[in-house]
Amino acid sequence: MTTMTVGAAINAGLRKAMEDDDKVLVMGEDVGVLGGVFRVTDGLQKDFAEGRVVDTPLAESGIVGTAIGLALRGYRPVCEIQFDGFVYPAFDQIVSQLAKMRARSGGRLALPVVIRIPVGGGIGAVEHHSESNEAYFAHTAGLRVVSCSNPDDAFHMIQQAINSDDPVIFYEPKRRYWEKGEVLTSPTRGLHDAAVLRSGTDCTLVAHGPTVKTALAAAAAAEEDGFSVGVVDLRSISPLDTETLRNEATSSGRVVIVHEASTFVSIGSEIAASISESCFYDLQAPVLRVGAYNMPYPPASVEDDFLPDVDRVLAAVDRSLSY
Amino acid sequence: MTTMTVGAAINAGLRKAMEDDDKVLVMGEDVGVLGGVFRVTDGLQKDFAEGRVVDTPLAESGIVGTAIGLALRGYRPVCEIQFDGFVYPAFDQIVSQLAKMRARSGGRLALPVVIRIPVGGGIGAVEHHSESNEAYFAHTAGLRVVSCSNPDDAFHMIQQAINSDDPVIFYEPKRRYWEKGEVLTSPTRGLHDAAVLRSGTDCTLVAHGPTVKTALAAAAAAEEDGFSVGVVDLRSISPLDTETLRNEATSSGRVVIVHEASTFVSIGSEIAASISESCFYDLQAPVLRVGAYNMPYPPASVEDDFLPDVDRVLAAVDRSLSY
Amino acid sequence: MTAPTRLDAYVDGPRADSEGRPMFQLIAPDGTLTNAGEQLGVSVELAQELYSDMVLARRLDQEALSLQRQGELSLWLMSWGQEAAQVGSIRALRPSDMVFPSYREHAAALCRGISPADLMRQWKGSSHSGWDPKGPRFHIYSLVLGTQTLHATGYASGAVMERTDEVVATYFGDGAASQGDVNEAFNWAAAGSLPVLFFCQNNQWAISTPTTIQMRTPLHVRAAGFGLDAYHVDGNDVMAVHAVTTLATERIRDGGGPALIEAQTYRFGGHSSSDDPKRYRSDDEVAGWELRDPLRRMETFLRGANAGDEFFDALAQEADTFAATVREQCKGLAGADLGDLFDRVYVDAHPVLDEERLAHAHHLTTLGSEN
Amino acid sequence: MTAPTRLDAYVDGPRADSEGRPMFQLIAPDGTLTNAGEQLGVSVELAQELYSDMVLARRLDQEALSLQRQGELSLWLMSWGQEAAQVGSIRALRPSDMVFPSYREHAAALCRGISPADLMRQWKGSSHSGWDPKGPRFHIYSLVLGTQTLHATGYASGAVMERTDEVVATYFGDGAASQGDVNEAFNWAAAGSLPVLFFCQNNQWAISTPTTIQMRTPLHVRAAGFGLDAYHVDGNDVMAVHAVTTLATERIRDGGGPALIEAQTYRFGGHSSSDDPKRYRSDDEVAGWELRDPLRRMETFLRGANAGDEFFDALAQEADTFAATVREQCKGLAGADLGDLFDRVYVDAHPVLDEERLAHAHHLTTLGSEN
Ligand SMILES: Cc1ncc(C[n+]2csc(CCOP(=O)(O)OP(=O)(O)O)c2C)c(N)n1
Ligand SMILES: Cc1ncc(C[n+]2csc(CCOP(=O)(O)OP(=O)(O)O)c2C)c(N)n1
Ligand SMILES: [Mg+2]
Ligand SMILES: [Mg+2]
Repeated sequence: MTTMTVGAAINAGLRKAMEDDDKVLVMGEDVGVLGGVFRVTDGLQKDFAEGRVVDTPLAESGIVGTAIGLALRGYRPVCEIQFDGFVYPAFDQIVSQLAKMRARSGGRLALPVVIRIPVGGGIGAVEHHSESNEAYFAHTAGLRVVSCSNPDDAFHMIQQAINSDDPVIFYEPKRRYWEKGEVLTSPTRGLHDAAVLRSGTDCTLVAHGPTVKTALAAAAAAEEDGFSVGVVDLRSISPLDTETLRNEATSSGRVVIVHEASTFVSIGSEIAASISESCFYDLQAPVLRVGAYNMPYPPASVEDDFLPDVDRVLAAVDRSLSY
Repeated sequence: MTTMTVGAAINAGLRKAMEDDDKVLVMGEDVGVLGGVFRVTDGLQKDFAEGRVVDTPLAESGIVGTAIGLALRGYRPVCEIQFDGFVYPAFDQIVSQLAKMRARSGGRLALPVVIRIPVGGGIGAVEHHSESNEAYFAHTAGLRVVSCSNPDDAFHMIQQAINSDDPVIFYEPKRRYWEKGEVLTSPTRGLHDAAVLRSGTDCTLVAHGPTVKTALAAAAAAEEDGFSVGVVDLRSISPLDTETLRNEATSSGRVVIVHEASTFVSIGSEIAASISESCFYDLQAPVLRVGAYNMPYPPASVEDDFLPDVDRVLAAVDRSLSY
Repeated sequence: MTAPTRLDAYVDGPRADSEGRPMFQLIAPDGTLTNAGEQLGVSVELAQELYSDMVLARRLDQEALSLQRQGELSLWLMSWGQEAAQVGSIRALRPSDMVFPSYREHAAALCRGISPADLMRQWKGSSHSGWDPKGPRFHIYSLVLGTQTLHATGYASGAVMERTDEVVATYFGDGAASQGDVNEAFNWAAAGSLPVLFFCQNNQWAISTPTTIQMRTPLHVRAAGFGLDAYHVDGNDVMAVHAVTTLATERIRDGGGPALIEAQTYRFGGHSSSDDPKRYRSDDEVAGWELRDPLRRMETFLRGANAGDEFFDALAQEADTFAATVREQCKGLAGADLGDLFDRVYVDAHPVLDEERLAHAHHLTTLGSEN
Repeated sequence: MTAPTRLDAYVDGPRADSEGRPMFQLIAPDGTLTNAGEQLGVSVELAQELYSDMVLARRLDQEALSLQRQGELSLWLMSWGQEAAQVGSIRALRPSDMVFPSYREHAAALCRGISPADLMRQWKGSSHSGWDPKGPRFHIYSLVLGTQTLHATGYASGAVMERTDEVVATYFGDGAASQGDVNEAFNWAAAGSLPVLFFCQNNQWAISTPTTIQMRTPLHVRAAGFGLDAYHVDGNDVMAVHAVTTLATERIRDGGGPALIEAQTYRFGGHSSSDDPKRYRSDDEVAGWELRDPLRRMETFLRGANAGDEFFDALAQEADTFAATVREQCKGLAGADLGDLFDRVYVDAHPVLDEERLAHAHHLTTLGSEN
């Protein structure tokens, strides 16, 4: 067990995966000498052969498209998209090719490609650098979508994602890159298992990636006011660990989902729909969603107001409890 | 009042819009001499100046990107995407530019661009030609997303979409292009109003575009079995007419959503989440969803099994009634 | 064949001006040798092989089209007219060279040993693709235009890492060349000096859109600008295509980096069995191209070169047998089974699909019991 | 200035080979006239104007960078080193010519009358863009690389429909040139013969990625392949940039179709205020380019051309005043108000946002009452 930041944990996980399997490649814009704009791939090019850590031309469709070609040849490419808002030029390659290749080939081909995306707001960035676009990929059949929230998961989940024979969109919580935590030697959970970080009898918060910390803070605050509020870290967005969600929802009877993305047609919608269906007789209140207002991510000077914070989460918990 | 097909009604609506405003342009692949692969723009290039009906190079990002440039100059471009599965190369221009330009410019710029997309399955087509991708655009703040299901709406909604100063994704139900119906001289509703096609006291079906007909058939079949099942045609997917949905859900107490898209993180998820919240005390059963299985659209030989049909809808109604 | 150094003199040349290079030809439309053909010589044996390939490919088209008319296929996209471009190029590759086709490369696919059944199942709606690419080293068809050029480019970068002397070939059309992906692939392959052969069948049309709307300069001129080794060939002259492809692939194998071949050809039929080309192009234009039919010219050449009736008779018989096979294989194609598909979306288990597989099976049972 | 016919002789030339054309220069790095400069002559008056623009632009960078260090700006992307490329080109356009910049075109923006405040607000996090494009005919910055080149292309097709003699200019970097969108724009503009001027500031780097990774041939060679009228210029020679842009735009206005200018320049600073360029490039490289500093060369030239101390003193004073304005304007920039933004997403009313506006306002009230 060692202590490291989320960013360093992903770096260590990549390194481990590259050591374990020489078919693992890292590719993307500025991932080599620079080590990526967040330094997540720092030192990898130096320590592995250059061909295994590739600075690519500046073209996201090209990154994913060539990664597909490499995967068809037996490699396991890990692509970095520099910022969430720059994944869209690759959308066609992701949605029509990466996601569908196995089905299109009648199950003959597999594309073990990982696409790493630093996601979300909270770092004072300019436009297109703070987006939460999980819903697009979660809605796309053929992909797996995961989201880590802490160093231990960061370290293990990146390796599990690389080991997956299916394509995985791997979200990294940008504003949590520098947060420290303990990393265990072996993984405690599978890639697609949710984690119950705390159990609650009054209400359950469901979060993933950057909002897990917010949810934990809100739960702690609620506890001071005498309420028992649980927190589930989804970890996997597609597939969802519906069993864990159902169990927690059933036992608390109240659920509030917290994510940075806009709520309209979102992961929150899916969880609310699914829990409302599976726990119909057990819910004391409707499932509530706390997320972005349905507008493009605003200028940084207002992002603190915009991002779901403890106050907005607690307000939703109050509302839930009022039913 | 005249009778025409859905395809002809869109053609007539485009013609009317072009006559009314010479800033309206039609552009896309094969929309000129050929009149589009579905002949929706048939005859327009002949009857208007060539510059107003433009056969473009084969590049969807180019189509949307240049339409944005034209809109910045005061035009109202109507872009045709040849098939649903070919919109993804334009995804970045749609999501980062078209949708966000107004917000990015602090409300100074407007982009009155319409993107027409023939959508859905049921015509025995090969891969990429039968997709239902409304959820991607509905999740995108800054866009409006509508879906017509009959000739009257086709005729009026395309004009309303063109008149909108905001960008509109306009879905056309491919397998209904050849169905006939009456077209009134004036529109009966606003672009974003849902239509209650029949009221039901036992259950309400919510559909849009191609599945409206399926829902109506299911409701008729249920009536024969003695159940009063209503049908709401959403018409607008973003924004949703939540008031109408709430009213119908409240009065019947049971809702089943029917769409061709996969259900995971879908329009159905959003409607289920929203109704479950707003009608918490009024629902007799959880909101159920009938949609595609979460796989890429399958080969045509199984599409009849794959598409939500009357049987699957009735099974869901049964399930709803069993609560 | 002649020494490549000799071929160079004919094939290389200026390509920067907007007109581009004249297209290389060995056999003229009337079946006589061109000047280059005279100088370089043409192997009659090879000509017979390639001609046979073309005849079978055309026969597949004819049969498939009539099967479509009979309702046995939902759709068919003809390679009719483009046989020389496809056969000449694929036969110049090594069988070990990987190929990423678009969707009209039936003639090339047949040369790689892909069966008519496997070629037709996609267009019958039985599956989304027909074959396992690993055997024939021929990837499944890509219908989203141009996407396959990036897959080829990535695949080729693997070849460089492994220090093989493979060439990775990719086919695409004049229309597809307007897509961002294709240009990203040109650039990526050029910047990385990757062993990719970009093969454009410029059949003059992208559905109803002529090349004049797609581009200002010939594609081989554009390609040269990216730093690709670029060639211009008469795509209806199978010997010329073969010669140029041989030269281009030799240079690629020698480490020269990627190349592009622009083959001028013509789509004799509609874009697909659903298209009516009379809506957008003139009979005169078609008639003009018919004079340049790749098969007719080779037949005349071969008859002139004394390939006897025996050869043609044997071939005609082979084609008839093949046609019967095509019909039989088509009729034997079964539809898909939705239940099977749930297992073919992901490699590893997936709870959502597992649940849906059960729901679907349950639904079928319920339906069955109701009826 | 000299007659364009004279300039042609220096500017046009072969560009097909992988090396491309030599870059056009009027003033050498040491401030002396080149051979072309001698022959064609250089207007000292124009030189003074352009030099003044450059000095102010550099001053903006210096001030903004130190404001960023003081925490007054979140981020700053410097045009430092690229002043000549920007000033020389924008000043050769007509004020009525629309411009679609990327995100580093502060020097160009200043020439279009955009205030420092408007340039800085985006980097303070106050807004996503600083100005209304209609006045300065300068579109808001585009941060998603290359997207603006298609906007420019569409805008230019409107100019053709309206039969104006506008030129639509768009700026982008060497890295952005690898994007599909940029290549689609080259092709689209060329195929349609649209009045677009593509202006690439090749500053040798895309963050840490050198141009050698982006492309095999110089961009002006690639552009010529698409059928663009392509130019290669020393982007650190403001007079040469001005002359080449003047020639290119005249040809565009004459109906010659789109052009591309590749300006060789250098980003003296990091990619942004957050970047540490020492991680990926050598001090030697930077030192080499410092000898080619666009301002220093013009100062030497102007001193040689007898622009007196008066001119330099007045300019220094203007720059100091300007610097004070920059600081003042920056500190005066207010943050945004989230409440206002709900109205700026759609033109027409939108129920979801209406509801959220109320929810947000309500939330603020509740918070207020709790505290
Ligand atoms: C991205 C994308 N856009 C549109 C289409 C629809 N479409 C299919 S084929 C075709 C024309 C292709 O022309 P070309 O590339 O010249 O190939 P050809 O059909 O002539 O062989 C079009 C527009 C598509 N398949 N993919
Ligand atoms: C589509 C997209 N991908 C990635 C980025 C992140 N990014 C911002 S600037 C930059 C480098 C751009 O280099 P270049 O085009 O040469 O312009 P320069 O910064 O040198 O002016 C990158 C990779 C982006 N803004 N947009
Ligand atoms: Mg073609
Ligand atoms: Mg650069």
